[in-house]
Amino acid sequence: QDRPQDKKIKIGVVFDLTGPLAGGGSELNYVGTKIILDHFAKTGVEGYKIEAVYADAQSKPDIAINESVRLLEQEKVDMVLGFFSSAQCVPVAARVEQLKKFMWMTTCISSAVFNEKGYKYVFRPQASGDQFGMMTMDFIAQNAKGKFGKEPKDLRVAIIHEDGAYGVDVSRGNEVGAKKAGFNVVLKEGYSATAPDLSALVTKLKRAKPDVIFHTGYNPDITLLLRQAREQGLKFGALMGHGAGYGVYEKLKEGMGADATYIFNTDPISIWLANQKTMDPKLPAVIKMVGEEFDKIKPGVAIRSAHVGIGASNTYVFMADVLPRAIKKYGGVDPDALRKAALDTDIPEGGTMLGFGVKFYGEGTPMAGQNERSFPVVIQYLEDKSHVVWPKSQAQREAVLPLPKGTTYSNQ
Amino acid sequence: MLELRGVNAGYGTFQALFDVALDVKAGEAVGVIGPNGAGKTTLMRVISGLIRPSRGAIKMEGIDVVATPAHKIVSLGIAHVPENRRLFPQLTVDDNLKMGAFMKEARDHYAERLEVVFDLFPRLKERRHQMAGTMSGGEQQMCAIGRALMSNPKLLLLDEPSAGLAPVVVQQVFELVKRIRASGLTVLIVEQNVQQVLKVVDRAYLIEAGTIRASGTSAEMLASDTVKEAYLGV
Amino acid sequence: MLEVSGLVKRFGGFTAVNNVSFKVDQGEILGLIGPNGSGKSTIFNMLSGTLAPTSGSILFAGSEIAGLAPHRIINSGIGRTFQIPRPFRRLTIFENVALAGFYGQGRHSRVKAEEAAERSLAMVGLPTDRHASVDGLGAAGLKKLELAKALATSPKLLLADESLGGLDEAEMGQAADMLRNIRDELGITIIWVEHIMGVLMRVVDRVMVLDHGEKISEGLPSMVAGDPRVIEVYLGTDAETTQAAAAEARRRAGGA
Amino acid sequence: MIGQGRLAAWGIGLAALVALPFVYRDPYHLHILVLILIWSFAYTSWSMMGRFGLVSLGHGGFMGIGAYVTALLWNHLGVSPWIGIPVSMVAAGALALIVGYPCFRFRITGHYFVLVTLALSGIVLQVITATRDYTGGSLGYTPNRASGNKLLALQFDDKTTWYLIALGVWLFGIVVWHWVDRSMARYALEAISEDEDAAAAAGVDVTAEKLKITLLSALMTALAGAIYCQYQMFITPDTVSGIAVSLQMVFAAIVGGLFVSLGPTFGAVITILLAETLRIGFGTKAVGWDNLVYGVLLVLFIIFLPKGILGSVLDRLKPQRKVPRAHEQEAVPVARPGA
Amino acid sequence: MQAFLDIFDIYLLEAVINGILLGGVLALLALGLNLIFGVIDVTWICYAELVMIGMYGMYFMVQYFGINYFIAAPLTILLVAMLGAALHYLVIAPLLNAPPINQLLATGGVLFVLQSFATVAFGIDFRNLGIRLPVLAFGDMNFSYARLLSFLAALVGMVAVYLFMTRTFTGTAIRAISQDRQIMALMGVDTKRIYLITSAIGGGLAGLAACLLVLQYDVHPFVGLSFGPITFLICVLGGLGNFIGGFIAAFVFAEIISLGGLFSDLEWGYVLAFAFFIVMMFIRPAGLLSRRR
Ligand SMILES: Nc1ncnc2c1ncn2[C@@H]1O[C@H](COP(=O)(O)OP(=O)(O)OP(=O)(O)O)[C@@H](O)[C@H]1O
Ligand SMILES: Nc1ncnc2c1ncn2[C@@H]1O[C@H](COP(=O)(O)OP(=O)(O)OP(=O)(O)O)[C@@H](O)[C@H]1O
Ligand SMILES: [Mg+2]
Ligand SMILES: [Mg+2]
Repeated sequence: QDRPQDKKIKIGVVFDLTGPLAGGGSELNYVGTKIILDHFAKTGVEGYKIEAVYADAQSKPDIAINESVRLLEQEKVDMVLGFFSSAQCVPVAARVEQLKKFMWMTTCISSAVFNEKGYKYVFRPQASGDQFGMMTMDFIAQNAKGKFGKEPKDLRVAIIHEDGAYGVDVSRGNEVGAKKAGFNVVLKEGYSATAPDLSALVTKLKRAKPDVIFHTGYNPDITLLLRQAREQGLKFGALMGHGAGYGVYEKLKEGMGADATYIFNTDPISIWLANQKTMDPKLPAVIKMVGEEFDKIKPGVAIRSAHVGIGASNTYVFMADVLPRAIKKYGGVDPDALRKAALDTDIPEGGTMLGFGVKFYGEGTPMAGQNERSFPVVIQYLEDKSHVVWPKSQAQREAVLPLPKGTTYSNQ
Repeated sequence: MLELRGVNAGYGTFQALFDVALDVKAGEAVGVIGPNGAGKTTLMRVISGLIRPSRGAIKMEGIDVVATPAHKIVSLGIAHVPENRRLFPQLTVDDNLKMGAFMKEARDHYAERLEVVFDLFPRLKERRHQMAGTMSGGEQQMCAIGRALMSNPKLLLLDEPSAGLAPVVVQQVFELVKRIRASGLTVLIVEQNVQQVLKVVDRAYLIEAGTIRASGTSAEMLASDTVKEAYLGV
Repeated sequence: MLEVSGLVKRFGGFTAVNNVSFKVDQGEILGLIGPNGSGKSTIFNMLSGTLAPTSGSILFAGSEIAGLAPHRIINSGIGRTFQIPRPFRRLTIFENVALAGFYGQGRHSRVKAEEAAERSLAMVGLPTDRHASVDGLGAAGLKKLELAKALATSPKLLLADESLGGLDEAEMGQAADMLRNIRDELGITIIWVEHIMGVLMRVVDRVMVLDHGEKISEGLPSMVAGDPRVIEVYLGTDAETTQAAAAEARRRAGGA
Repeated sequence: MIGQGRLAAWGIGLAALVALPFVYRDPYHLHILVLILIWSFAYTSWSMMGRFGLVSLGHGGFMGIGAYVTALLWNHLGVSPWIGIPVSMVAAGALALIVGYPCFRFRITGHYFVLVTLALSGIVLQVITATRDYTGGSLGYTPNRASGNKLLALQFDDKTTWYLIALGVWLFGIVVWHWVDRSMARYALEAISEDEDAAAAAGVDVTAEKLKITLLSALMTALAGAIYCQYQMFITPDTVSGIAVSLQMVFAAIVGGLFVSLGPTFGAVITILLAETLRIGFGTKAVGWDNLVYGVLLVLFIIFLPKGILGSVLDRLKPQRKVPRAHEQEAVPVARPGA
Repeated sequence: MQAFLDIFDIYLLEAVINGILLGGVLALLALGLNLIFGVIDVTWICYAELVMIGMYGMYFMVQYFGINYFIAAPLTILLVAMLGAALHYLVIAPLLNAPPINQLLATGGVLFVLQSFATVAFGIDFRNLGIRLPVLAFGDMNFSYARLLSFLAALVGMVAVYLFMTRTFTGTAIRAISQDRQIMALMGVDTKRIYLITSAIGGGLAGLAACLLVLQYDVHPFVGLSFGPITFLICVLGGLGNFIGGFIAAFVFAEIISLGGLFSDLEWGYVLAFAFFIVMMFIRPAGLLSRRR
């Protein structure tokens, strides 16, 4: 019924703006996504107007389902985009696929979203959680000898995680990685991110005496755990975080002060840290624009969280690459055109703001819809800045490992 | 001492008292008798401020009771022993008595008053740490009267103090009423036990369907045909 | 029909009922009197199962009922009223009684229950109108309702706790007559707790007196009324009027 | 007795409800309707015992068991929901009996009952979370999509089918409500809620009567949980179990009106529509305001319409009847827990 | 066997002591609720949300306005006390004659209101006071001052409230008011005043809890949910209105959570604690300290 002159694509965007996940990073993703969508709304894409309809999932999966259904069926959006929590993506993706609508996930890193599901209309440019987990293990494995002076089998590692889709997935990657590296896993345990007290977990960690702790959590569980760890005198050699709560340095700093230094975090690289040389030449300007807009919305933030960039970059890939192709090559914005355009995506390594490339696993593969070229990086917080320390190709400086003597948690 | 003029009162839309006028002079014992549901309890409640008259005047020693907030009426010297005792069942006897001495003027004399009450009811002293709700009816009645006496009142309102009590205790209660008034206290007492109550009061009012039907000295009342036919069922 | 032996009830360290034994015969009205707190209501509570005895045995119609759940006791043929009326205010008068008729007779038949309700209401003189609300009842009405509920359970033994408290003298007379009618017409055995001696003595066949949880006297009304111990702890100066009432009752019974 | 007029009204209303999805096909609105019907049934199930003063905060637990047991049986053992649902109901019923029996036997009432049942739903929530290897923990759980017979798997893509199923279940709830309302058991339960001793003295087996209604209520709530799971094809501990869900039931039932059959349904309509409209109305522009308004409205409803919206409205329509207030009763009962 | 014996190490002792310290936190929380819920029999289901508001109060005063902690604390207590009084005046007072369940629901509505008010006013960010108290170390065991402080505050608060409730006339009136409100006027008691005093004290205790909790926990709009239910259970487990019982119950609960969490997943600690609560309700319905019937 749309007449040609007002051709437009209506995009439903769902993030958590209230509830625990909002502070865990969802809201920052939303900000990044919105900056990009607003940017494209000014110009339109290939003659199509861009109209975004935003919804708040309130950190609850059932609301996420309801809102997605409402956007698709009531607001008649052409596709849905966004989603932070894997707990929401799992059911929503199933719904969307059932309705044969198109879905572009910016975050939701759990591999459970795709694993053997055989989706056709659901795509995720983001790295999956187990990749995060394996990445940190790989990093430690490469440094066990050099930095810890230990054979891998003597290196004691503890894996703890919040028990949501995200934490479970990452910890699974941790486990696989640990096995591969031959580490001695002294503790593996999940907990609910809303647990009011974690002192029992800290005691267990103390008993296990790990050299390295691999932790996946949101907030406030991270600050709670680390505060109780300090109070109970937990000592270790390194703390490896995996995105989410660890990606929000502001909060770590606020909760732990100087102790936030030396913490590692695994995430897609922050777009402001990525190696701009390999990128498409258009991108540095976009990165700058996102940074400026972000500072307008949230003035005075010391380290711009990687979450902003995740939302921005992954949305940008869709708007700048997939959507134009769908319109030009496949003649519109219906789910099938979008799907074909997405499957055609072929951005080389280093080609996105996040430093990785984009190419989706095709139909018939176990992870159909997942980006096969994405990877996270390991960063370390030093002097209130984040520095990429792994993988070698992206590294900006040498990691400080293990924790220097005299710092609060140091076991030296 | 106490003076009611043209008092109307009720519950919601239901009117229970119609133009009641009543006087109690200092040192007197006055009875109020009447059948079930006549409005006797309502009368007591109106005096002690538990419910407010819709019309009419109530004066205690010249002070306007109607204009006094309910919780200040005790300070005027009016203590009310409510129907069915209404103790605090889960407080001890001691604490119930303490509540009776809540208002400022009484707190200062708490210890003395406690002595007086325990003298009057030695049983209460024995049971001072028992929960009031677990005591028997008679014990509870003692506690209720004791509680009222804690505020050192000038006028004591007793609503059916003998209800449900053993004969000896009933006699004791009436003895008590005599002793209380001998100690200079003024008493207004509602009773079903007409024969008995008329023995201890100086005057009495007969109330029926919310209006005063008759009044007079005890002797007059006992002799009155109205009382006999309307109330004693003789 | 009821045989109680060695009944004891303790609350914490306090003994409310101490080693009480008695018998009640079929068709008898037994008066149970005693000072406040002497344990009368507590005995009722044990007989009706509301409280479990600390020790002792209660044989009713040949079977032991001590410690049984209250509904089982009610179903086996004991009905009771409460000292302070406990109506169900969210039900109508009729429903109050029909409920007792339905569950109390142990047969669970709705038709029978409604019949029983009508019968009982008529017996105590309350309206059998199905929509009348309990709120309309005064003190006397509530006492009658208690009685009607107890009757609707088709008891063989009725425990009436202070049915007269709060009634005026005219109503007391009616209530006493009613209890006697219940015994005479329905053949229901009654234990009656009451403090109003003038009325009680006129109706009961036998009296038992409790003090401090112990039985201190038992026998014919006139005998008990003359017992110095009873006079001391319970009757006081009422002894004369009580004796007079008892004597009068005996004269009437003899004359009849 | 239902009068002729009432009967006719019910008939017409029902016919209209059945016909609705065939004339009005907006899928989102149907989705909301299905949710309303399922929750209405859950709230009605709660009100079954709630109206008798048995305020349970454990129904989140029963609902969670209904949903999770059904889904777990299907995923792990391949048991069809047609068998899984009854099994889950039995499980919930058994739990209700295990907790209910001592509660009623030992006279746990009022606040105590509320909190014991609150602990119960806390337990169910934590157990679901703690057995994360099977239940997916707080991540939530998805029943496997059926590859074969959809009917056998009780999975339908069609909203109309679900609407009709939900309607049927809801209607079943209303019928059971009326059945209880007109039974002698209602008298007994009303009596028990006022005075247990007096009820026992009227011959009522207090423990048994309370157990029966609790069992019924738990069974129905478990059914609601299972149906919810089959419809949404996704459950998390927080949406079908736990204290929050229990509170949600209590809220809606009371806001709608506990003492009329359609009260809980009305409560579901009001609360769900209110939450939806407020959320959509405020959108992402005024984050958090929707719940703020929702909360304020709830408080106002409860203060000014204590018998629930529907209850109060029906009351206005009926001639005035004096409402007794507990505190006006002259006798002050000694409330000793367990005494 | 050896594995079993390994459990009895210094870490077990640490867990036990941590349980005691967590107990201090819970006891502190339960104190005010016990007054409101246990004594005057009014249900504030939003009690933990009052604590949450108090925590925000502390946060803003200390972080934003740079007020000294020890000056901010009394101000916060006052603030929450006023909030408690307002809650009573606006929500509870109109419902005093309604069934208790309606109070529960209305304050449940307030719970929503407070949560979303915090979301709207303070945002969804997790806030942290940033005060890092020193740690007390005994060899391999460490204890936080923040928790020791809560423990002490709970102890002192409990004794103070107990004495107030039993020794003073006002305290006795507070205990009496839930049993027969109508006749309080006959005692010369202004019921409105007693309710306001009690609500203010209850609120003030919530404020006190807030001042100490904010040292240990991040504040966010949903922080109340982690503590609300458990606080209610503690009040009941200790015996409603029994302050000493509530104090002890908090420790029992905390130990179960702490030790349960040490032996298995953290959730099992809670499962155990809840199950223990239910069982205790059957064995000792009137609270831990009640004498057996
Ligand atoms: N709280 C109340 N609400 C409504 N009506 C009431 C209330 N209390 C009493 N009434 C009504 O007011 C009238 C007078 O009652 P009141 O209690 O004063 O009588 P009474 O003379 O004390 O009777 P009794 O001898 O039974 O104690 C009665 O008809 C009664 O039904
Ligand atoms: N649940 C209880 N806990 C403790 N003591 C109790 C309990 N119930 C009753 N008592 C005590 O047991 C004694 C007997 O009480 P009971 O009610 O049987 O007396 P009663 O003979 O019926 O008195 P009344 O004539 O006043 O009704 C009283 O001293 C009472 O305080
Ligand atoms: Mg009266
Ligand atoms: Mg008695």
